[in-house]
Amino acid sequence: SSGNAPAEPNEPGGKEQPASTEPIKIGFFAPITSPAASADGLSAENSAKLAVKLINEAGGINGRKVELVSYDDGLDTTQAVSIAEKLTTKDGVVAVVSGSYSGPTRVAAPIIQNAGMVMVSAYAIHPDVVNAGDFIFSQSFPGKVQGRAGAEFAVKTLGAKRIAIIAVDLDFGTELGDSFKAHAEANGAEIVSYDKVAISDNEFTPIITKLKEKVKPDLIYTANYYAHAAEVVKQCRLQGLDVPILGTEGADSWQFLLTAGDHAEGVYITTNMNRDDKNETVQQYIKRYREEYNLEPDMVGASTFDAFQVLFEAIRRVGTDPVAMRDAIASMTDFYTVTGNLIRYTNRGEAVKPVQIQRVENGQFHYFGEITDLNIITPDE
Amino acid sequence: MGNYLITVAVNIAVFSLLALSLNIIIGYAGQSMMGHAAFFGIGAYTAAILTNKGVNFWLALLVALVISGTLGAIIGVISLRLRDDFLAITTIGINFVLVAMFQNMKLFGGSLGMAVKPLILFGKRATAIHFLIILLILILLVCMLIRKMNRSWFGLALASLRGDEGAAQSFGVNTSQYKILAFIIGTSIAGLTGGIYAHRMTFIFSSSFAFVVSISILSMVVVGGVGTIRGPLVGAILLGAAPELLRFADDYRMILYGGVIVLMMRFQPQGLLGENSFVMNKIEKYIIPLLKRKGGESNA
Amino acid sequence: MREIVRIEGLKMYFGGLKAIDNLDMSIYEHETLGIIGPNGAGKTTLFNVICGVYKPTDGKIILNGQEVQGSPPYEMARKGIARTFQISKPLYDLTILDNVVAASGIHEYTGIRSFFKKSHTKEVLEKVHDILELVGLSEIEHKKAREVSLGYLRRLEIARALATEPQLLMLDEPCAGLSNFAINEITELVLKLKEQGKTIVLIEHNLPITMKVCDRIIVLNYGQKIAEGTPEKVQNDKKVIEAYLGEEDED
Amino acid sequence: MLLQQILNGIMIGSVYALTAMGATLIYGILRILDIANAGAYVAGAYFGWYIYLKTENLVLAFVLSMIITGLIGVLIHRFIYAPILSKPRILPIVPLVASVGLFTLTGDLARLIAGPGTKAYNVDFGVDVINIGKLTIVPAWILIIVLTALLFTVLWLVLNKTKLGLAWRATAEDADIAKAVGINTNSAMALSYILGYGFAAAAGIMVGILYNSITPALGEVPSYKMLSIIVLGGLGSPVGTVIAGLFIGLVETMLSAYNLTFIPKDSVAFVALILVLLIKPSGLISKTNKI
Amino acid sequence: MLKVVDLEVAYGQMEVLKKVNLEVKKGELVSVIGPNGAGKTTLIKTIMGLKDAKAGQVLIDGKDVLGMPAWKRAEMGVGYVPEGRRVFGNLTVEENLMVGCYSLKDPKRIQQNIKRVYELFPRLEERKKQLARTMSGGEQQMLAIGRALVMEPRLLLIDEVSMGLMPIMVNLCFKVIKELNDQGITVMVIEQNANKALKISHRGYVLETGNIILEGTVDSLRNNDVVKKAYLGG
Ligand SMILES: Nc1ncnc2c1ncn2[C@@H]1O[C@H](COP(=O)(O)OP(=O)(O)OP(=O)(O)O)[C@@H](O)[C@H]1O
Ligand SMILES: Nc1ncnc2c1ncn2[C@@H]1O[C@H](COP(=O)(O)OP(=O)(O)OP(=O)(O)O)[C@@H](O)[C@H]1O
Ligand SMILES: [Mg+2]
Ligand SMILES: [Mg+2]
Repeated sequence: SSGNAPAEPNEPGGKEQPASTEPIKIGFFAPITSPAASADGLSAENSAKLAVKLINEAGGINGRKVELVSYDDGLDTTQAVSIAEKLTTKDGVVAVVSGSYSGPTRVAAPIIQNAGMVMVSAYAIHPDVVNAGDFIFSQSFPGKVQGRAGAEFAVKTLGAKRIAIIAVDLDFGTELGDSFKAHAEANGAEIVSYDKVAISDNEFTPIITKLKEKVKPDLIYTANYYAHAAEVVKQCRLQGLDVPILGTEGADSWQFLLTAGDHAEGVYITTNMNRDDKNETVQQYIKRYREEYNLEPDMVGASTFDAFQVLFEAIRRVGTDPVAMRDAIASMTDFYTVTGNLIRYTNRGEAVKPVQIQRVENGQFHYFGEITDLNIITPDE
Repeated sequence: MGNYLITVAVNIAVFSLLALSLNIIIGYAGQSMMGHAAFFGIGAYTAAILTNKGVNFWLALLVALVISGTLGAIIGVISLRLRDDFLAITTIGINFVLVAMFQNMKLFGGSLGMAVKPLILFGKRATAIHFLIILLILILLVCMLIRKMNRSWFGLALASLRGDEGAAQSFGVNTSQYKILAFIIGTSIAGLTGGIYAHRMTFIFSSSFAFVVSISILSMVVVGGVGTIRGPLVGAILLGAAPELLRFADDYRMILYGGVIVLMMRFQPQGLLGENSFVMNKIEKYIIPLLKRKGGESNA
Repeated sequence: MREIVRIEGLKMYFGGLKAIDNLDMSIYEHETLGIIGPNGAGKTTLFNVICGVYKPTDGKIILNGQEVQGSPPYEMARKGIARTFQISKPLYDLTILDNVVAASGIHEYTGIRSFFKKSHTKEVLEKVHDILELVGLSEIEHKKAREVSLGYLRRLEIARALATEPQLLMLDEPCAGLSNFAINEITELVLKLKEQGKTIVLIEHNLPITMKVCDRIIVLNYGQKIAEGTPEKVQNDKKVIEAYLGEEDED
Repeated sequence: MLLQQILNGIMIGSVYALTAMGATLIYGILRILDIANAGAYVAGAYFGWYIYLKTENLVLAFVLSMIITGLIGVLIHRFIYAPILSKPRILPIVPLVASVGLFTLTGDLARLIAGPGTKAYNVDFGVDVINIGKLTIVPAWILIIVLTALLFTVLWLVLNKTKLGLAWRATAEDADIAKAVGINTNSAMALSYILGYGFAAAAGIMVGILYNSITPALGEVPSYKMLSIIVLGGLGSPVGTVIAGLFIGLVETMLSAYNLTFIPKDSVAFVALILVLLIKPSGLISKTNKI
Repeated sequence: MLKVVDLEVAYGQMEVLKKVNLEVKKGELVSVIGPNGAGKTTLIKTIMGLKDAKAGQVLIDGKDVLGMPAWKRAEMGVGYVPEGRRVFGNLTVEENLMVGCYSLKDPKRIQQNIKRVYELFPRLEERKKQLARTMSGGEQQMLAIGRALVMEPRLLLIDEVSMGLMPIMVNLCFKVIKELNDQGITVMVIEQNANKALKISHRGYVLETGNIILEGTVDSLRNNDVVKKAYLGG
């Protein structure tokens, strides 16, 4: 049901015009002008455009073209609220993709839910996003799952016993770090230190000196975005701390490789995209993204692209009626996208999909392994 | 009015209150307050924590007002010891430290932010329009308050203190007392606004109260016109709506925003509607005589 | 004659500098006391200490039998001591009128309560207009203090001091920067106030004026009293001539 | 470990001092809290990166970028700050708001022109690290120390051994009278901006090399952190800035080294600032009126 | 040396100087007197280049200097003692004097000139390390005069010499000005103490509400009834 949304005359998609040839509008927002994170915003926006372009090249959905209604949220929750209102009441979109971080996504979700419209969040990690209601889905697995998978890999595959965590002091680092810690400890490893670092900080030498000389871990887990992850890696190596380093999807970016340079060799990350996947969808996305933008695709872009795939698939199956779309997505199973096989959605709207382990070899991310154990990759329901 | 417009109006209304209240400290009392958003945040978190615990919304607002006002009083006391630019930076510092606390302490939801129990009014969940009404009433009240202040000895005390502390003391103004009072009034209104904002957003993050927000509030006051009532209102309307108004500029949005502020300061540092500004001079020259001729009387 | 202010063993040191050094003196009701002395003798500092701007290094200031040294300036003002500043301190952004109205509110600045009391009432304006008339500022009362020439700012100082209705009026070089004509006006004014029974302390380098209006003169040098007495007596004091007056001019 | 941590602290502190040096100069002279100086830092880092990309010559990158950024500073002063400051009795927050506008503008210009993604200097120093006993030193650190010392010396000489220092202070206090005693206030101020913005550019390049990464957001942290360092060090005194920078660097390091993260490292500078100001309202270095 | 032709100056809409004509010949000492608000300070500021004129000319050494920045005029040898002291309060006494020497190159001469000022006003030497803003009113006035003297001006503009000075010092200052003038420095002085000013001057002008209403030799002015009544204290 659509909650108690105010009755608006032009309630989107409410009355489906039969066999319309009008383009299908899909709303989208990402942080573009915000200085803080605009590289991710650009990846997301590029991929959104690419997704629309590719579907239109293929003739649209059921004969109807797709049109993107895209906004810049400036990484500002206040603006996100306005955008959500505009998308739901003025723009005539049938569904929304969030290509933004947790803050804007989190405040937009209840508004979109109340308007009875579907939103798929591409990569926001905040656990509360999907709690806004049954119309809100997360394209990727939640942070808890990724942290758990990381711990599983670190302890079981790499045999780590004494692990140091360095996590960014945001929802991203907290979600991943805490769940990693819990699962690693449950599996008998010891978390020998847990340092939170501010997003504004990029100097970790003091922490790393401490790790090297006092804590002496046998693995470092870094739950950071690419810039910080690169710094952790670089500074560890420069200080001569040569233990394995496990990163997260936050490091899944060409920018990580660029900044860390040679020091990145051998670093593992958990992420949702497998660049070595032979699957055609994956390779086509990578190829077309490079062609269109002359940039390397990353996890943020791939996740955004896939959020659109989920919507496209739903529309293809049931048309643009929001309730039907919601039900179609909720019941989707084994839907293969750039970020792997979407096994199913939980009742809270979180995706169940394998967690990829990638490793840096010769300056590129490559397939190293995959966590598919359903006990680990299924989010709490 | 569509929901979208109401939402934008709510944002503007929130900023109007913040700008009006900051103007009491900066424009009337002449104190360099650069961390106004921190008090906005204190109010927001206080009210949110309380209503989440089941306290009545209005009571929570009152407590938010009192707590932020109390903290404002502390800043006021600190301000007595510091010169102008030191005070500016100290308040920036307080903004950072408080945001760091919001970000780190479990009490404030830590880095995950804090969900706020939606406001129920008359048995129904409050929507944007309800908040707009509450905010508009408050704006009206605050404007009346400031107007009253300007005509009272209180206003004259602030003007004296702003003009020359030595002189003010020489005719009996306890400048310390009035500085502190100005801080209390300004910050408690900010706190009250924060409490409303939190319930409007139903979710608050530390970043909504960061230094950049203080700077945008400050910009509104200065762009509109310091030391007037109309100034902060117009500043809040223009800059508050700017993110939406400038959507046409797309990628150049922030550049336009920054550029407009720079140009404003360069050519109209007294603000758009400040005393002696281009617009006000034109109004005085053309519009006021017109009104006088037509209306017969006009208030000075 | 009643003693309004008594100063005992007053010292005001700035680091090693003794701006006032062990000064004893009194100010009596209804008198006009002149304070003169070389530049840097400590006259303005004495005013500042009496008015509470500086806390004295040592010594007592007794106002109407009460020790008041160290009280803040606003309290001293409320206790009835008004002063003008040697270097004018107008409220530049306010009009001349508002400057004086502000000063006339001396007993209204009661904190939050002052919020609820209107400032520009009829009575206040009447009173202020009288004062402006008295010091010759009526014509420019609506000008901002910033737009007014120095001479008028000096008069504004006096107007503000008068607006506080003090029992003791302390004028720091009221005639400096004034034209001859204006000086005469101010002299008249001081004489008039004197007639009304006001107690006045006057610092003034314009000797003819000082001699004309003062009943008694104290001469300071290096923070110490070097002479005291009637104008005639002081004028002929050797030390005063040497340090301050110089050899008599031709006229 | 302690020795290494002290070394780390000194390094971090030097970066802070270096970053704040340009703004210190401008603050010391004009009493403008010039947040736009952090914009110069970003611009300088990008200019330097581009020049280095094209020429592979690091010295050239530093020098050219400093000159270009410095000249931009002159224009900004000439067309924005100078007219603002020449207006009578302007509120002190007006230049500050203008500088915030400028900073917003530069950050987003950098994004539009260079793109939001990371750029890397990839400077090759020949060696990765230098080990002396148990101490590990990264070559970029040596460069930082040298650069900080160099800029500090230049600044100190200009302020103490030339008439310029005095002219600056006089102009800041009363520009009209300064003109009347024969100071060409325009060129004196222009020089202060060349130095202030040039220094910021050098700092931007240096930090870009150290972290091998520049983004449009590079100036965010310096934009406020430098303010606290300037004030902590007293009113725009270069000595004070260096001491305050080192102090903050060391405190931050020790806090992370010994797990004393009860306050976020980020706000250490401000907590220190507030504490110091409460105890000593004139800042760490209290010869406040001298630059 | 200095010639002001049909000078008009206004603050916004308000005309303050209306077609003022005035001349100070080389080697002359000229005083300008007038009531408060007459526009004396405005006149001197315009000559110095600190206030823009609306119309007219200011000629220094025959050259129209309107539009020329103040520092160039200072370099031409114009010294200025501003009204109300305006010393650099956050600089020490000595630094104030050093700033005064800004246009001089030779360090020896700078030392010499500063020394001369110290001899003139020993109080300044006593307090050379004191911040100017903590000096007493009269001390600041001495400093302002000293600051103009150290630069070896050829033309000296003084806005109110005697303000705040003790009688001994007033006499001294007038004596010094006279001496400087005797040494060949051209001086224009604005002064409220018309008696003293006219005594040392060659010629004088009376400025009232923006108009020169009288001019002439000192003797002619001193015997003028208007002047006698309004400025010489009757
Ligand atoms: N805050 C201060 N710090 C240091 N010295 C000071 C301070 N205030 C005043 N002085 C010094 O104390 C002495 C007395 O100053 P004061 O202003 O009282 O002199 P005055 O008698 O009023 O002189 P004038 O006639 O010139 O106004 C002066 O030498 C002055 O330099
Ligand atoms: N900044 C200003 N803005 C507007 N009007 C001004 C300004 N400065 C001066 N005036 C006006 O210009 C007129 C002349 O002022 P000026 O200061 O030149 O007088 P003055 O002859 O020097 O007087 P005084 O003897 O009092 O110093 C006065 O009427 C004054 O009100
Ligand atoms: Mg004095
Ligand atoms: Mg004058």
